[in-house]
Amino acid sequence: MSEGHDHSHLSDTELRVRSLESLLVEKGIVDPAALDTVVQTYEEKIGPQNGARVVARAWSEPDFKDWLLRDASAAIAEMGYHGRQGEHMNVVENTSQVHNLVVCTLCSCYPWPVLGLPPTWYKSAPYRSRAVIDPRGVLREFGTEVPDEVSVRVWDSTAELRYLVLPERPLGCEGLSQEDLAALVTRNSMIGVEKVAPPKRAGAA
Amino acid sequence: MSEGHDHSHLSDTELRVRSLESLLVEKGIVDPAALDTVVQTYEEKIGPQNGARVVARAWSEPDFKDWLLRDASAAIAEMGYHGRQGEHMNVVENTSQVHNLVVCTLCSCYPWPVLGLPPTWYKSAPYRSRAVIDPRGVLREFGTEVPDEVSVRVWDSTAELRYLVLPERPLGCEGLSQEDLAALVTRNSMIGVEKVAPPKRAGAA
Amino acid sequence: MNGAHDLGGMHGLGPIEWEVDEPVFHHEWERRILALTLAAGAMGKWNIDISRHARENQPPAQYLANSYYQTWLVGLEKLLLQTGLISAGELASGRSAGALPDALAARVLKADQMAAVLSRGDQFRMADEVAAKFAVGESVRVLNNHPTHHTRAPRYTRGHCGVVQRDHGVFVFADANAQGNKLAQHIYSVCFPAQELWGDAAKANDCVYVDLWDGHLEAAAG
Amino acid sequence: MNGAHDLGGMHGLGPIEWEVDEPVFHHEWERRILALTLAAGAMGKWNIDISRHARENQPPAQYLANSYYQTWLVGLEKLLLQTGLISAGELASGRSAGALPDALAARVLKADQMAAVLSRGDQFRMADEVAAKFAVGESVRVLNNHPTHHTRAPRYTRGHCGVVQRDHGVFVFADANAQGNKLAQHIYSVCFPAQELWGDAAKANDCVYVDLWDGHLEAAAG
Repeated sequence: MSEGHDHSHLSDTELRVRSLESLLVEKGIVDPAALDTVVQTYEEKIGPQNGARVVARAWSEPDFKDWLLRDASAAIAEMGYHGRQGEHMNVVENTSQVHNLVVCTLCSCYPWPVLGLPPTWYKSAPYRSRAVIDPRGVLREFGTEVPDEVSVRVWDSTAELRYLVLPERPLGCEGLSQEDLAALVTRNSMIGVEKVAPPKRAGAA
Repeated sequence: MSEGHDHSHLSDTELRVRSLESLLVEKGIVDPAALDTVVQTYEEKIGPQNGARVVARAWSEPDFKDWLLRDASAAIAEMGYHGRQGEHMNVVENTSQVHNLVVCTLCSCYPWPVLGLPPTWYKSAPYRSRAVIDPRGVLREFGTEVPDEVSVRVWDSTAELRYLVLPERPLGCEGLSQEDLAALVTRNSMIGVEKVAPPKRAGAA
Repeated sequence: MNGAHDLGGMHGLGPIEWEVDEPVFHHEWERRILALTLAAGAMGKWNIDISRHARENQPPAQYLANSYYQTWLVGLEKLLLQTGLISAGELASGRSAGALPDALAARVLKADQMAAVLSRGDQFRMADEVAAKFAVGESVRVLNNHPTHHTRAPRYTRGHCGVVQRDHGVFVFADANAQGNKLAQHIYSVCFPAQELWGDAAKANDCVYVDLWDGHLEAAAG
Repeated sequence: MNGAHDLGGMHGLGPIEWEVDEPVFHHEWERRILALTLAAGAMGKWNIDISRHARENQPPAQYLANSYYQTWLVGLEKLLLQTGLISAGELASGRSAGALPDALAARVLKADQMAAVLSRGDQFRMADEVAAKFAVGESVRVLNNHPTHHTRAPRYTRGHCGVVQRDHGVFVFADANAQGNKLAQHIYSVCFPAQELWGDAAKANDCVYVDLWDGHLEAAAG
């Protein structure tokens, strides 16, 4: 397929969506202000910064971490993160012996309240097909090398349970505030395709 | 996809094929007369009439039928049918207890010397996907009802063995010549998606 | 259904194309279809499993060629038509041929209600007291069924054995929910050794955890 | 490879569209690509399994959208490029950038040779004396392997048990042949009860026969 074809296909889609929206508004099935609320919620309010704060707190407070691993939904809700596509949360912990990776092979389930909407690659056929059969190959594509002696655990989100990876706390974080720690935590590390890099030292190249 | 898109796609294909043919001829990789030989062979010379003659003979000559079921390649070659995509033949017999159906789920293998080139439906994803998991549903789509007590045997042509179904000889064929019998035998009956219908009696509506 | 959506273990789909600093949306229409889907879903005419099935039940070539949000569009159009919220004529023209009945109009979410609904989420747990069919530590086999309807047991698990690692409690059974039937069943996190699923080429210490319902499982010899 | 070509057991592909009195070809270009494929194949630069792999190893959305002969075209272009018979520039321009070396030119089939080649066919049996690993009547299990290369063990048979119904003798092993390695192995017709493959929804007296090589099988408990 040529680029040209792809573009015309996309703009067909655009026209279909516009036409559908104007029909649903005219017919009164949707309220335009409610549509804006949805977009604002997921574009501006909810994103991986939420999950990063959960991780930073778990790194800092052993009791919170215990709670998080035992009853993730409650521990996360206590921080104010809850709602659609995060009703039933599970947190899985990376250690020196275990590396966790999250996928949804059947659609693209993802923990919205803590990570926001999923990135395109997470929803793509290449990731969904290979994460379960070749997780180490997938990790390598993200630049993450997992040693042979470390177990890779893949979590396929087939039900209404949603998974968040608690990455390993990197070295060199002594004395960092939870806010500083949260700034180190990437979305990809909470899906499990990468590790959290140590903080850059002031003055280092 | 609109009809228009589909047509332009097909004519892209046409242009690609023409361009490839003129390149291969110019470069001397193919001989134009040899190309015509291929087309004539499969469009004019080889077709299901070959298989029909094999079936009619098996219905008429018990010794030939025994040979055919024991060593199909040799028995069929003796009738002058052999060559590409029919090097290693197997004939499977329909009886009152067994109904056979042939498919190639992985590509579209088919016994060319006895049936010619496969029809489009045989090569299509709907047939290839369903013949092994829902053979009775497939048969029903061809108007063929197989009673519950009859076993359906599906032959998936995964190797270089090629399958021909020997359909049941219908009632009312007494006194018919092999040529008349062959005229009753359809391509579809030798794939196994239908049965051979009895001859229409002279004077019947 | 054994559809193109059931991607686990498929080959040939190419490299993972990740983008640095990817925006939340790439096109305005993506914002709109997300919002339309959540807003129309609030009418309560379908549940999440009916909606998943509407998306996955596309011709496979189309499913694989569509982007994620294109599939949402296909799904939403289908659901609106199936439930009679809109007619084929309305979809084709983009113009309303008649107002919504009052009973339905009353269910339309306003902006503040929408915020509350998103923040509350849905409820998939069921209060029913249902005995667990399997215990943590027990070996189970995924039933080798190939239903044409929606199922959340991926094809790559069928017939394979794993160990129940956790009992998540009682939830609505997705496979039946997609057909409008509410059945209460336990969901288990089942751990499958990678070699059990994929053969000796997989690494001995890797595994795949899949959330499966009672209806997907049978006891296996330990 | 677990590709889109491995269609056995997939759902959602629609009704079977059969045509009364279907012509052998629907378009002139179908005649041409059939003839070009057979003629170019006669150069001996690839075997049938390499050629099957070239066809099946397409992006799945493309494989499913293409017609049979469109897939032949994709396959032939790929094989001609891979083997260096033509260059990418030649393919793009449709013009030859240089004559064929004499050694190759000598292999080009003339019309009368072509007729003989079609009528003779190919030889897939091998003369090697190889002991059969399995006997007729023996229970076998298809290895649960998921190679990324060409394989003729369909995914729906993997891990399943059947009975050897016939030993077809010694043939070249397709999975290795697709990689240019000639291994001699027995092929068996293995009978799988439909319920073993598809579960209880299948009929108890139906079965599927699949031709499999020694390299696909292991002994199973009877």
